[in-house]
Amino acid sequence: MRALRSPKVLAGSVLLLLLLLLAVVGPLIAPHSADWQADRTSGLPLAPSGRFWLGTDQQQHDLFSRLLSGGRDTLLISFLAGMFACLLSVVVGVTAGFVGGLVDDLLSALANIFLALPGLLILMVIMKPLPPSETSNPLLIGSVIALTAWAWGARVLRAQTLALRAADYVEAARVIGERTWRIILFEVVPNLLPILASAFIFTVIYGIGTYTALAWLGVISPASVTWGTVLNEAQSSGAAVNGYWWWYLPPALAVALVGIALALVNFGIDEVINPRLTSARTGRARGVVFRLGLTPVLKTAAPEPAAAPSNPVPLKEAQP
Amino acid sequence: MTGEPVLEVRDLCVDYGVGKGGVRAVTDATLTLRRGEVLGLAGESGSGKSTLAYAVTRLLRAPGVITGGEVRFHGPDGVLDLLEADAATLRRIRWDQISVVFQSAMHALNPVARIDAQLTDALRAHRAQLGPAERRERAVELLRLVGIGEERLRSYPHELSGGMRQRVMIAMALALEPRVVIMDEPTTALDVVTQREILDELMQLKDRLGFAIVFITHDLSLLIELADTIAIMYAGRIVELADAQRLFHSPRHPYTLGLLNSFPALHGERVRMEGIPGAPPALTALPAGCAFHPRCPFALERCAHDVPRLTEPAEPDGAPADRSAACWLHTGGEQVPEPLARVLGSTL
Amino acid sequence: MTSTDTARVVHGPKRPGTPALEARGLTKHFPVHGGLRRGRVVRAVEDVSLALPEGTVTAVVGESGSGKSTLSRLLTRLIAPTAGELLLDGEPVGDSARARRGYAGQVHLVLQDPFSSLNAVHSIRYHLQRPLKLHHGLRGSELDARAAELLERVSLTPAERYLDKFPHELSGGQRQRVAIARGLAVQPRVLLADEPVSMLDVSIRLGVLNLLDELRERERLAILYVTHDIASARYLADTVVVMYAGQIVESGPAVQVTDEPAHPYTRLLLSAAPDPQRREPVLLRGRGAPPSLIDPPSGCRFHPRCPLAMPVCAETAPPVRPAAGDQVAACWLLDPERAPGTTPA
Amino acid sequence: MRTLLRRLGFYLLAGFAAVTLNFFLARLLPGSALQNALAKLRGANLDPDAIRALEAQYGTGGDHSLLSQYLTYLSSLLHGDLGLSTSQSAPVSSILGDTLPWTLGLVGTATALAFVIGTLAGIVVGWKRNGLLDGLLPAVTFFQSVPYFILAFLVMMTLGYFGGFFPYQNGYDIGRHAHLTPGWNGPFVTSVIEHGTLPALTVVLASLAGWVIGMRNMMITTMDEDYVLVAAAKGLPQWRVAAVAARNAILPTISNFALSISLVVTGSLVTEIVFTYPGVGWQIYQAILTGDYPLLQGILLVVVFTVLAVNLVADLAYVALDPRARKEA
Repeated sequence: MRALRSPKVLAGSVLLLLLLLLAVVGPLIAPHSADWQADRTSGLPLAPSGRFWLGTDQQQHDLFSRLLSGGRDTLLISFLAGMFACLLSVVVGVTAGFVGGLVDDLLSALANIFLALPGLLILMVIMKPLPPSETSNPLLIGSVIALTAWAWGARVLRAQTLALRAADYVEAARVIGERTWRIILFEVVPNLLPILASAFIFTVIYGIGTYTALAWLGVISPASVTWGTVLNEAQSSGAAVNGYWWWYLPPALAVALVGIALALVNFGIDEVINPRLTSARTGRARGVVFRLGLTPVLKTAAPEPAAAPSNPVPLKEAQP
Repeated sequence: MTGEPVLEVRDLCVDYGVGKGGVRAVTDATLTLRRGEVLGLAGESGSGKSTLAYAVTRLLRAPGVITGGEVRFHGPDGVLDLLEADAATLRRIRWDQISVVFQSAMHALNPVARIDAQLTDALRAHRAQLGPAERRERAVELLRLVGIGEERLRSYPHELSGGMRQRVMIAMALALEPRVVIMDEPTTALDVVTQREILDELMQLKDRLGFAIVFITHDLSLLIELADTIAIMYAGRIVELADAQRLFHSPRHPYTLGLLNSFPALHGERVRMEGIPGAPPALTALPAGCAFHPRCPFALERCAHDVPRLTEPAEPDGAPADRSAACWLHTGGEQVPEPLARVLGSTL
Repeated sequence: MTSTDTARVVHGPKRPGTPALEARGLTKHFPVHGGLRRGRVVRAVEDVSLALPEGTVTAVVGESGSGKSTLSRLLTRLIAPTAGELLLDGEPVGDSARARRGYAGQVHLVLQDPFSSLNAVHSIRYHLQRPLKLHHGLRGSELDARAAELLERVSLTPAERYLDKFPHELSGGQRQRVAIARGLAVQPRVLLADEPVSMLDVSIRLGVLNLLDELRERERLAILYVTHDIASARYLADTVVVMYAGQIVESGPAVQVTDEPAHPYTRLLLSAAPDPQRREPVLLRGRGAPPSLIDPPSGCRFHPRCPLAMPVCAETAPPVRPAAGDQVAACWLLDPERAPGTTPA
Repeated sequence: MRTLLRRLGFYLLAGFAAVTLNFFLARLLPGSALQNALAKLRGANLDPDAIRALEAQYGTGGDHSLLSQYLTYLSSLLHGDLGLSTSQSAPVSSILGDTLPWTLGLVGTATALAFVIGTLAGIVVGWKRNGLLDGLLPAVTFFQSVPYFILAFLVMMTLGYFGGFFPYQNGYDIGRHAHLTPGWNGPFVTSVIEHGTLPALTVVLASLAGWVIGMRNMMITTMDEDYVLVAAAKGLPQWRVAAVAARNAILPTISNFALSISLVVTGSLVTEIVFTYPGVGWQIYQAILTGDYPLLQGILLVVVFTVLAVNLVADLAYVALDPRARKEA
């Protein structure tokens, strides 16, 4: 939990919790229901005002209410996609890495093929014909998105499993007669957790982007309002060209905010996975500059060195 | 110990980290390396032996910081304090005057560059007057020096065996005929036979070319065969400094004695040996006083709070000591235990 | 190739009765991956017969690539032999899953690197209790008591201070003691130790070696000590077995083998070993590096490096011959017909 | 050679898998959507031959077995025939021929720029390690964690709509008062560059962070290697020491480039939609709106093959740069 001490990670975690909380209670605290319309006669979106904090769209829906309501499905589905994808990547990656041989060759080839496929385009082809009854099922959509998202995690986990499989403690577990499934579950997988967490975060970022994009493009039309559907309506009404920025900007920022929160949390995970990449900040804060091949010299009388940058003294040409 | 000094280290202190999080890794190290001499630095992991050597060359990595002392290098142009030198001066001296052989040649050779390129890049940087043909000639010559054929010039490191890679590394270190070669466990990763072959070659080259060697190792038994002078380090301090044979036959510091008793002999009666009880301390939690006192069988009361300085011990036969140890047992007034009071018959 | 028609010589300490563990003609050929020519193999271990009686320490000495680590893994059944068999208390070991688990309860391997042989995510308690649960079905408070007792047996006292620690909180020597304690938890008859001290600091190596010696004495374990350090083998072992290029070239009582080596390879090893008492300059008895085990030299595998090689050495592999007492070596110099007048000294 | 052949085998397999997937996707889709499209076509006075061709393509006409359909499909693919677009009544290949240059120009340039700039920046940030640049990393991560099309919206709004620095619609000026003749003439090229700036900037911003961070991390990892310290110990000039590290650090970066290229391409195509850029991405949007499956599938296939081709090039580059990979080969 030392990762939480980093301000970046703390900010990310707080932001993420806040967003999740909003997703849960958003529809309840919204001033109006998502489908509520203010004035059916006017055909022009209203700019933000005291009455409609984020303005309205062409159908006079209250966009603030839509923003609050739209997070629930969006976040639910991207987290589901992240979970399913992680599950898949653990199964594939750990199996490939631990079993090795032909199984590894086949699973790795499969993962590489999925990595080369443009996931979003395939999802478009698959999902376009689906009726709304199915596209509003979070479990289904989440798992279909996961199908295009597991390969990266599987690759990373496979590489790490391959390294762990050769670790001495795995051999030691074999020596005392542990069964293979126990070795995998209790010796290997716990050591994969940081990488798995990082893979999860990236998959959720991918999931939210993909799901929103699918809704924005009108490939899927979920029964309820999501950030993606708001963007879709804005897109088809030419909101960007017409300058209705309050229509598409808030949901876009909301998606961006989720991504940023997750990325900030990932900084903490990175620190656990590879402390080397972040640890050198300590010295600089005290004004010491570390350069490869030029160890700093801080000559002070005090037992504890004070903060003073080393000043390379010009060479006195040595006397014979 | 006749040659004139080439490298003098005075009261060198090195820390890892700055400020509160910092720990002292080397404390008040004082050493002199003379021309053509092999100076051995022995100690266990964390004793500061490598830290000391890399700090001297200013090659110590972050978060290493030098916090005191001076390092006087006696070069062809006079004396120079390496701790005061700027980057350009250091660059000029490096490899030309002081070169380094790393522990693992596997990691010390650039995996994507050919052997000839790695042998000649220092020539290019330091001997601008040499043309490509001359550089290549020199590379061939260097490889021959360590018993490797010209056909290996265009090889990549991964195409060579471990022993060959270490030979290339040594050849590289000698490319500019430096005055000082620092060797950090240069043969630890190798098998005994290969180790012996390489060390034999190295000593012949040293006699021929006249460079001085700082040889860092944890293997004291090897060092005694190899070195002229040995410095024993413990918990960041030099605790004993003496001529190799005298160190072996008549150690003055209890740690040296314990270390010598940790190497089973190849000959003679098999006797049970005990090594040293306990384990080396972590730098973050050094005992007060003499850092060795919790493991020392001869510890005195004062050892727990006073840090002993490296001084000349009073020799039992009254002869000039010409050696030093950091131990309260030898500061006079104490009854020195028999194993630490032996006298080596011949003067060296 | 070693001829199979001559009587097989079993190396190891000579003791009356059935040895705790015996290997007969153990051979391991690893298939070469990635080569264009199929069917090529690395001949890592070739026809090794070894008996480990209880209450003895046998040291296996050799350079890297001599097959000594492969041998310890064959004896632990971590890898399956290409040929040969294992006998536990004189009984051939079965191949069923149950037999394998039973074997794991009898033969234990301590690995070289205590920094990676303990899993960083588990406490010392977990490491010690797993074998107790697996092999002795212990549950509940009994587990804690036994774990504490194990720590005391490897001199980690007071045990309570160590049980809930994690590997990274211990020093290298302490970790290796935990690894040995885990081995003892199994209650094995045979303890194999693959370079157990080479990663440890010099000053604490003897402590671990002495611990092994105490276990041999107190628990009557049959111990196999695999090492590249011939001096420590001489210190600890009853019998020293010297391996070269996958074969045993010499074996015998530890002091005798190191004082009067019979095989030129043993002499080479001894001449290269660090020795502070050495007065005269080293005369290295042979040069070069161990051969490729994919295509080992014909005849005696050591002949290309041997300063005393004769024509016959390149043609026929030497049989194992007695040298002196219990000391045997596979060298033509020991054959009175082949090498008249030449006795190794 | 062996590794290379293996990789080549993989690309053949992957290409084949993509083609097969494409074939079966069309048939797994619920029939109604497809039938609707065909019905629409019939009503559009299309050449009966073309309809027959389309029916053959989707196996709705005759009573061909799945296998024979598959073989027909494969052979037409080999002839460069991607079928007919149902919405534009034109061969998919000719539509792609018109739009692909736009995409290749935009995405190719942007990706290459991002990779080169990102890698160089990563080298500098990694080398300087503690410089101010390191503090910029979280900001850079911002761009990485936001989906392409969201970033496109933000770029369009700030720099396009409110900033007014660049046009943010279409590939060139097609306004009422514009008199541009598409071709190699100054005004047109200028207009294309102007219109391409924001979409390209989006792609660069979105993908840059990945390269910077990847290369920085590899630099830092590599700088911990002894051979980099040896280079410093040799007294080589700073830039030569950095070059030793960079030369080794770039190897994994090339692998990563290959891994992430499909995400970059997908993201770039979506970016085109935001900017109504007349490339392949915009065609995807059109195809979705009109339910034009042949077009969608044709695009899918082209994208897959492009990604595979880039992967192959990256593999070749890796083998060329790493002698250890050559040895295995």
